[in-house]
Amino acid sequence: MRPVIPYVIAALLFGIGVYGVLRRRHAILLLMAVELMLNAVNIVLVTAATTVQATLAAAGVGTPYTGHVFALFIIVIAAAEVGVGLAIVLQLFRLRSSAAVDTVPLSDPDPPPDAAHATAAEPDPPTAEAVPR
Amino acid sequence: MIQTIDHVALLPAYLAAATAVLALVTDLALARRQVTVAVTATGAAATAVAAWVVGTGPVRETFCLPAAPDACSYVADQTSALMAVLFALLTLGVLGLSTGALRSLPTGEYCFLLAASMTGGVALAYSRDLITLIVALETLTLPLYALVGLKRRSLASAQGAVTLFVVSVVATSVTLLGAALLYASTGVVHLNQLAAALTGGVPAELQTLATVSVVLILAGLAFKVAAVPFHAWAPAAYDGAPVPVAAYLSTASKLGGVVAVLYVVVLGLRPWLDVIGWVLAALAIATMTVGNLVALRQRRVVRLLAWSSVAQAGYILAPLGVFAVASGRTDEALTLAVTATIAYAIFYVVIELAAFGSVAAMRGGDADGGEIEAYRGAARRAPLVGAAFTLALIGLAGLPPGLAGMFAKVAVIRALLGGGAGWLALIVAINAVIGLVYYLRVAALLYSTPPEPEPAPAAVPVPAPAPAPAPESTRVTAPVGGPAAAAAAEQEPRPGPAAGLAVPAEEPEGPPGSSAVPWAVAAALAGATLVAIVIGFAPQLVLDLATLAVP
Amino acid sequence: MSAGQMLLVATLAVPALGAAVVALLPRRIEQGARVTGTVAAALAFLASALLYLGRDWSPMIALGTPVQPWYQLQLDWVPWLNLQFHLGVDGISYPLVVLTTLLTFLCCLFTIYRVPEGGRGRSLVALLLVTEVGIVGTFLAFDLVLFFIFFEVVLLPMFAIIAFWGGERRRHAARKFAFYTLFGSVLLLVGVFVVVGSAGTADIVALTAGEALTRPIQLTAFTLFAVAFAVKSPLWPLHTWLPDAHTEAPTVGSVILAGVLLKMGTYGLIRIGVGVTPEGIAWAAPVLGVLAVAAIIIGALVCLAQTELKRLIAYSSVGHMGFVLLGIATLSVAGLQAALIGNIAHGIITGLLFFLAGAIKDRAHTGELARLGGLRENAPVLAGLLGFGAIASLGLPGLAGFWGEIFAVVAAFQRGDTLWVVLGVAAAVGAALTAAYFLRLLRRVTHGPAALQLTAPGLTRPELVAWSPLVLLALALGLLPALVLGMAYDPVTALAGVVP
Amino acid sequence: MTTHAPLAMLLPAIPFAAALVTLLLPQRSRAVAATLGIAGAAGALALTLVLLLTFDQPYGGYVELVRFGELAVSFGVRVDTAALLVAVATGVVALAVQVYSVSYLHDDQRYAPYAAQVSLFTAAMLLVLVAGDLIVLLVGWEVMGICSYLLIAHDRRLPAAPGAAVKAFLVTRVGDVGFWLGIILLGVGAGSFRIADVLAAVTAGEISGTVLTVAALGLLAGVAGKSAQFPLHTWLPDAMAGPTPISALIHAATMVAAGIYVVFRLYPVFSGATGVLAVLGVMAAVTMLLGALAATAAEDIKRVLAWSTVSQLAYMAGALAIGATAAALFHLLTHAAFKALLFLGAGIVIHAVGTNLMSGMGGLRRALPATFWSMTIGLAALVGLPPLAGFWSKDAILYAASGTAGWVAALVFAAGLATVVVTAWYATRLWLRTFFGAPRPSSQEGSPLQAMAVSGDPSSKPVHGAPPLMLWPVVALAVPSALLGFAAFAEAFVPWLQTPDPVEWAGEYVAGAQAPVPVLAEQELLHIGVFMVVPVAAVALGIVLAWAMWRRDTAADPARLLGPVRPVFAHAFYLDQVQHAVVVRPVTAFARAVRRTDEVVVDGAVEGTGRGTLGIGALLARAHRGAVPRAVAAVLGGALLFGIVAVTLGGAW
Repeated sequence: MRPVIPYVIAALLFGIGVYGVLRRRHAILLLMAVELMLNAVNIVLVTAATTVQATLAAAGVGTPYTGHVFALFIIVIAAAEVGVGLAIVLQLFRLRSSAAVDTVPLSDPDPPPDAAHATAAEPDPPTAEAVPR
Repeated sequence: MIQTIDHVALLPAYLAAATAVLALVTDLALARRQVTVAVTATGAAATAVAAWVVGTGPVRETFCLPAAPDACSYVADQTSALMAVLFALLTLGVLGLSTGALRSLPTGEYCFLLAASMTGGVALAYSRDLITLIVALETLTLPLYALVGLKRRSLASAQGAVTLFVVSVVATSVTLLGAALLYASTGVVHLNQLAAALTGGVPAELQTLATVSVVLILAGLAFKVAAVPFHAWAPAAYDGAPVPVAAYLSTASKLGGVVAVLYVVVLGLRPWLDVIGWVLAALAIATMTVGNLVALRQRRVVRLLAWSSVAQAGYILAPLGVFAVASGRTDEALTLAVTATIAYAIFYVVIELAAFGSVAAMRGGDADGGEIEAYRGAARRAPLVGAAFTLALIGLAGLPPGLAGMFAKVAVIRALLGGGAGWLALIVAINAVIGLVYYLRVAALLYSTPPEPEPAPAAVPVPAPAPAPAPESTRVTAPVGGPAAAAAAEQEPRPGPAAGLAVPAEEPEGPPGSSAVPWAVAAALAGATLVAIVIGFAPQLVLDLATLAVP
Repeated sequence: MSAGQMLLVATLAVPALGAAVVALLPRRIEQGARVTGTVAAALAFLASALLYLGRDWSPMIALGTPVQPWYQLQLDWVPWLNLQFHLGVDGISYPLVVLTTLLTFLCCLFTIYRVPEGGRGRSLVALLLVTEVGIVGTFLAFDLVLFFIFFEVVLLPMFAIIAFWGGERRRHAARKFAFYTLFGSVLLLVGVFVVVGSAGTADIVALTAGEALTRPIQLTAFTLFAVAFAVKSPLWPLHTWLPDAHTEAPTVGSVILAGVLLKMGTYGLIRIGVGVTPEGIAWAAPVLGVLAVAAIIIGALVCLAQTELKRLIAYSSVGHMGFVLLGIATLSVAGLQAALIGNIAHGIITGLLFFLAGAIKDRAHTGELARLGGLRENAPVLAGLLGFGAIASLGLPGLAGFWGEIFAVVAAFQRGDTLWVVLGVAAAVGAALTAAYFLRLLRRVTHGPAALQLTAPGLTRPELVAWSPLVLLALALGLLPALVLGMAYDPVTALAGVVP
Repeated sequence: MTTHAPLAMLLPAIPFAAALVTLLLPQRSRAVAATLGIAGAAGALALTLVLLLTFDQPYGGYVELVRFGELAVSFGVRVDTAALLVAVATGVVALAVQVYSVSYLHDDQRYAPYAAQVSLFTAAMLLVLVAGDLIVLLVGWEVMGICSYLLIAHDRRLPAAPGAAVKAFLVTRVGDVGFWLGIILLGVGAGSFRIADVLAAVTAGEISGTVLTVAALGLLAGVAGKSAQFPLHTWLPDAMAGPTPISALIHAATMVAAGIYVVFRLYPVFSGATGVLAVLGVMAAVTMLLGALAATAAEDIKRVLAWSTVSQLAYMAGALAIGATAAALFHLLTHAAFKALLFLGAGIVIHAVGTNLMSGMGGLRRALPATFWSMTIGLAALVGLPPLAGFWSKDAILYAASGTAGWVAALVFAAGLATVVVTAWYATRLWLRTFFGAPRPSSQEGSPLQAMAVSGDPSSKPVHGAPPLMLWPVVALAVPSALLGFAAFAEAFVPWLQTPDPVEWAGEYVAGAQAPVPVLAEQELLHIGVFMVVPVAAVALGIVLAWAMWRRDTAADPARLLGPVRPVFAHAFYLDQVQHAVVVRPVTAFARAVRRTDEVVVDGAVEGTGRGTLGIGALLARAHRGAVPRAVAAVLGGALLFGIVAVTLGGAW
């Protein structure tokens, strides 16, 4: 019989993660939400591994640990991402003294005469939403 | 019992990793820029050679499951060899382009990150199961976050890095969720086992779960290829990054995405082509169209190239769209489509490298891409680099002087019509026309009359326009190089890279302080353009490689 | 490599090398570069003319394939795309090749002495040579994919010529030309691979003979070909790029554009439309006929209301190509022959007209008919030549333009049923309208009191040298149409035999 | 039996060669151009006479020019007596005009192109006369049209000349559309363009019914255009803007007669087609009266003669309509002679007086005696006073009309008789106003007459006596105007004018083949009998009327007595304005409308797609203007969307 509860937990966790990613303005908190999503995946993997192990053990074929290994890898990936991510967010914070994700524009701002090098310290923190270009 | 590991198969991966470590150690020990770059370059070259040598040998498999010896995680066959060589050569090319930018970037970290990313790429080429594939993909992408954000004190660079990082992390989590659910529904991770499991059919109650998982994996991989709707990160990341890193993003990173999609689709989801066929077709159409349309409005060069590379990703995925049609799912049609995809990818990376190379050579130093308007008349000051850039742009548009680009598009159309997806071929054709609009705008701008040197303070890093030749007509100076150079370039092989070295002597040097094109950048650009011209004249070479490399 | 094959390659290679050499000469040698370019063009003309000698005198229609090239050169280039470097020449394509090389040679010669504003003469000569490679390649290609490649080679050099040496709105006109023509040629590409996909080969000689293509394939392929070639030889609704491109192009650009670029469309329609997809063109012939006659009538009417000299001549091309397309639409031997000689005649006469229009515009600095007038007062020879060109273009019997027009109408009548007779009558009325607007042009430009003084009204020697071959050819073709039709009779009869 | 086909082919070649050589000459060499022109005309005339004298029966010869499918076009000749006679007339008039022009245009420095164009015209006319192939006939036909266009616009000083030239060419070109269709229908029907084959096919009935009728009507349209018959006659009076010798050659003797000649040559086509001859008859009747009446009120001497030509051509058309082909051709020959004479005479008068308007002339009989006497003969021939040429030919037509059954013949006879009266009237008016009464000072001062009037001495010779080179051709032409009528008495002459029976020699002639003697439809040309009194009475009536009106006030214009009708006649029933309103203005308006739609709709669509694509691009670009959360939302949303669609639709297709 397939375990249902862990899948439900994983689904909920992933939902919360997604909600966190979409709502949170601060980069670090957004990172945490992503970690939640990754851990949800881990849960799915571990439960799936046990069910596979059960079916395979019955059939006598021995490759039981794929799921677990996959979970380990995901943990490693998450760790690496957090490491690099924090460094980048820090750099942004140092430059913009704000790590708000929604102030990072996707398309090029109106090219002020000298768009090449933004001055180091921005005198006034940018308003919540840059004037729509 | 200890699993036997075939170290010869792993040699390219070892060499790549070794390059990364060596780069770090040399920088630590000697801290001299040329040496670090030289070490990384030799490492990349060695990886390429090793991958080629291993590729020519018999198919080597290692890290196989004890129970099922054919399900192996690491397979060194012809496909992997081609992809690994491509990754290595691209890294070498980007390294060549970076000598200009390295004046203001930490060389050690830069070379290490680049080599690490190359290792990820090489590992990806050889991976045959979902875990190795995703991990290799992450190894390829992680260094890029740092590389994009490497420009100190540049807000755009930091913002680009954050954009890339956030979107990439979310996409990876989506992929991982897909992989996990797929593992949950099929119980296997190796691609060939997955194919076997799917032919057998997934138990009924898990059918929807499996379908969703497959789609989620494709969505995650589509992020890597920057396919619409997962593309929004590309323009900001490319523009913020230093030009060579943007080159790497648009070539190697995109190639990684394509390789991942190819392995998953062709090796893993072969029986379920009908399920994912339309996904690929929809992705391709959306990517082509949105990429081309938005590129029309861009005012900065690198952003334009970013959008154009989004559109080109659409063209690469287009042949895979043929799976949406029943007649496209036969073996013969599949080989046609995959060959076309690989061939287009190869043509694309070579021309894209030439394009970014030209931008790097023209802008020189560590400047960013800058406004398109700043390139007005640039081909007069630097005729050879101008000609290379025009040739690259026309190649991306797919028109004759850029024969490579044209044969790429012809191959795509041939594959689509071979598989019976005529409507998709028409969409590709229309997109080619839209594409020409912005490529031609930039190419024509290069040869138009340069602006009178108004006293604008803008530190136009491009060497100041040479003293205007005697205006022989009321119009402002005539195009010095003349578009003929571009047309002529198509006719006869370019003079050896050496000649393309510094800007030709007779071109009087601009005011002091403007840097001549460093020899490595010129060499990389000349090499890329030469390769583009050779494969333009003899596309069969690429097509043969691609046919061999069908997984 | 027989002598014939050497000539085939030479006709393509010489201009290509010429262009490369001219482009790579150091910038100091301006005049010298242009002269070398002209020498290359002359050699290309010579090679193309010699093509006629090399043909074997065996009976023209050998058994088997209806396409019987005099000799051909076949090398594998890209097997994956069924692409072979397959060149050949026969009675249909030979006159067009010689016309191309002649016009390019005259243009290069003209550019030696007069470089239009906007760029250096050497780049213009190099671009003209590259355009020549593209056009001659299209006429010589006997492989569908190769045909497409050469079809596209022409696009960028011509864009550059218009965009850099053109008139006021040259950028817009050049862009419009480039995108419209590319739209046509990408449809051609799709059509080509619809055919190659189902037939397995791209060799025109084999495709024309074989029954490899089923009817639905032929219909879809022909629709794509029809749109592509309709854009190129402007068939009425798809013609709006022509007036802008011709008006804004420099003189030599307009001559090449009107002289031979339009013929790639009609030649393609004959060689590929009729040859490879006969059922397709048979099915679409009435629609093609109606649009052709619409082109004749509307072209003539628009010219009647035109106010600018070069734009009027450009629109006259729409009318004349209407006659050629009507000839093709009848799908009879007489119709196809009328189309072929109509092509050559239009190339020569409109080439001459654009040379003259350019000369007038250079001297009077305006093309507006309202401000021109009384040309024969102060530039009698130029006025005389413009009169000759206009009269030849309105299809005066005895000059080259007449044969194409009347035998297109004859072919329409020969088809017999009411639609074609009505089309024939409408075309004849169109010919009368053509006479109306050309005479109105002459009255506005040459007759009447001298409106404005011209700079250097006299004709310079190079101008006369560049134009005299065209005048002589217009007269010679008028008196002896067999010059073109003699060699075209057998291949056209064979080709018309293929049509169901 | 020697056939001179190659020689006949040479006939058009001589003047053509002269034309080409003169064109290549630099403009200044007047003498060489003149001699070449005269030599060309003389050569052609000599060759025609040789051919005529050595002629024994019709022959033809063909050289294939080009083959379109199974239809071949061959440069061929088909010579018979009729062709040669008209060729003689053309040669004579051309020679006279070349000689006359030398002195008439003595002050024109562009004489070389003028002479070349006249030679080219002569070549084209001869080509039409001897052409054995319909397409070659069309070549000659249209080259004549373009020569008339070039020559009308020759005179730089006249502002109206270019407009008249364009009008002349376009009106004939409209007619030629019908001509094209006629020729094509016949050619396609007969499977060959050779006249012999076409006529054989028509008589054998291969082409019949509606096709033949439409073809005949088409040819008729072309003939109406070229021979200035109603409704396409409006261009001839305006063509008088050209130099007078040109009016004499082209617009009196040869080109306008070519239409009649073509009907004569292709007569089986017209007789075979039902109802076409009736149409021709009606057209002729209308044109006769229209031309004559318009001539009565014309003020310019050349316009009077132009309208007279229109009405005389209508006579010939009428004759053809009732089957009297010989009479028509006979009248064509006599008309060529006396109308050329009148025009050249008018040229001398204008040269002397300095104006075209008759109001500026008067009392010139003493000033220009030779011109006066020759023009008197001309006018008398025009009117049809016995024993001059005009009387015999016009009488033949009227007699034939009276003799033939059918309403068409009756209509032609009635119109003919009425026209005789009106012709007599305006001819006498012209005669009296030009040569009699007191010399009236012309409006332009400085004219020689001015001098004469001022000095009050009518006898003092005006400065401009008629120069010999202009006088001799006029006098020479007076001879045939007077004596050509008697040729009708020579029994050898009449068969020459007959149309050879088409069936007899339908087959072409290979040199040396024995050709059967053609059976002639017996048309006797001449009759002496009581009927001759009727036309003579009509002439007398016309002359007396005109003389009476003139005598009341010798200085004023007898036309003033026409009262309210005068302006109508002067504007030729306002047909010119009608044609402008009905044809010219609507076409130009339609052209402007088509141009606007073409630029706004078709071009608009193209530019619109361009702008539309840019617009969509801008829209999408704005959508990407958000911040990073929007990108993340796109990734997750995209994955969700694809998942839902995949699950719901599944691998449906």
